[in-house]
Amino acid sequence: MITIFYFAGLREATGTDREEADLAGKTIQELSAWVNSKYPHLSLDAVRVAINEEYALSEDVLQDGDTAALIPPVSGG
Amino acid sequence: MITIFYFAGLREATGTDREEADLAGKTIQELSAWVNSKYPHLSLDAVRVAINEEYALSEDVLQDGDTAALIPPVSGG
Amino acid sequence: MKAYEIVTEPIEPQRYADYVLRPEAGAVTLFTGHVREWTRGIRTLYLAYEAYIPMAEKMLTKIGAKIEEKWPGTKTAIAHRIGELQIGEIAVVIAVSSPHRRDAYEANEYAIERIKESVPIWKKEIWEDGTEWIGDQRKKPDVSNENKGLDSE
Amino acid sequence: MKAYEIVTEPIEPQRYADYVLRPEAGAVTLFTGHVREWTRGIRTLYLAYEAYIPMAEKMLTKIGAKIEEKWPGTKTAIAHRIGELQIGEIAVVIAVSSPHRRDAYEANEYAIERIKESVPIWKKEIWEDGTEWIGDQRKKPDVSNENKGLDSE
Repeated sequence: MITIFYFAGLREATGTDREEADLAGKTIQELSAWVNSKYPHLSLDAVRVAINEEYALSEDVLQDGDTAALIPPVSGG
Repeated sequence: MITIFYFAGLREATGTDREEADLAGKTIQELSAWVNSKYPHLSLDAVRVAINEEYALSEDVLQDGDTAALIPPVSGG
Repeated sequence: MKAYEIVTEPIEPQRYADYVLRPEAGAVTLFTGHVREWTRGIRTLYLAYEAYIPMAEKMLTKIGAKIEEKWPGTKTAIAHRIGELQIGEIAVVIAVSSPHRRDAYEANEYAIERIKESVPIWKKEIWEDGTEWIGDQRKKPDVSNENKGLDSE
Repeated sequence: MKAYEIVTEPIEPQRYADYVLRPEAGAVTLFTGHVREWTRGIRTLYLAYEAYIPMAEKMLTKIGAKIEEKWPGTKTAIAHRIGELQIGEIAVVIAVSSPHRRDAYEANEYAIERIKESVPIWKKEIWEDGTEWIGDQRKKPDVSNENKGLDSE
């Protein structure tokens, strides 16, 4: 299983801060498609994905137990 | 009369922090010459002069009651 | 305190300045980012920050390591606060010490640029008539239509 | 405290940062210049600073006014300490607040450059084997022959 984290506007739009999904073996791109099909009103255009707290590339592959965080445009500082 | 201030290395080299001199009507250049003749071991090459707490030009003229400060290269900060 | 941390309590900037000071340091720059009341005519009541804490702390640590590599002899500490912040309160503090001042200024500014660009921290602005997650600091709240899909409204 | 001052007691930098903070300020930069123990292999025991106090305070005030002219919306406070300072102690503090961070960095660095260039303050370095008034910061103590005429040795 993969744990998916939602932050900020994504957390409010999905109504959850995390969920589990059976996405081991899938790419980041496939993860995004899965999220998009579940929440069709979300725009993920500017959203980056981090796997296990590191920014990932869209072709990176998820492994069982990974955490995938959807990172909307940041605004710290 | 003009009051002349000496600071830092100039104060130590002249042995005084101030003195009076009858230089009203003289230019800054003439003031420097006067100081140099009194303290021939001083080098005033890099020294700027302030009249009444403002940097002055070498052709500026001293008026009675002015204070003239000899400002060696500064090193604050 | 840790040298790179996300905190929930008010930030005391002097602690970070003290942390980076060493006998060989001639210069310390301390940057604090504060909650501003007015942004181009829009009045902010307060801000709410949230972070992906473990990743944010890792990234702050990496920014510090990068700085010590780019500007040898510098030492850095960074903290960002999350939760509700009132006008004037400190959201972020960056302390950099260095033997020479140029490096301390440059490294400090580098740190804030990197934070704003990639550290997973989000700011929600609360105005008199609404709220919004700020998603791209180049945009103003009232013209951020491109990000509306991510907004809470 | 005054916004632009020469002081003889230890500097508390936070007081100057607090002084410049306002609701419209999003950024505060605080620079502190410290007594460094080692300068290119020469060990400093302590420093002694002296100033032409009224002129120095006037010039600091002018630097602040110039900053507020060049970077509208900024507010500045500057203090320089004189007398004997030990390793690590603060010689100078510059606080600048600004709506936006870029200005706060630039204005702060501008202030220290101007101070080092023209404010009548002098530093005497006391080493294990001697002392010297530092007359030109581009030179090192051991190569400052051109300034020997002004030295105390």
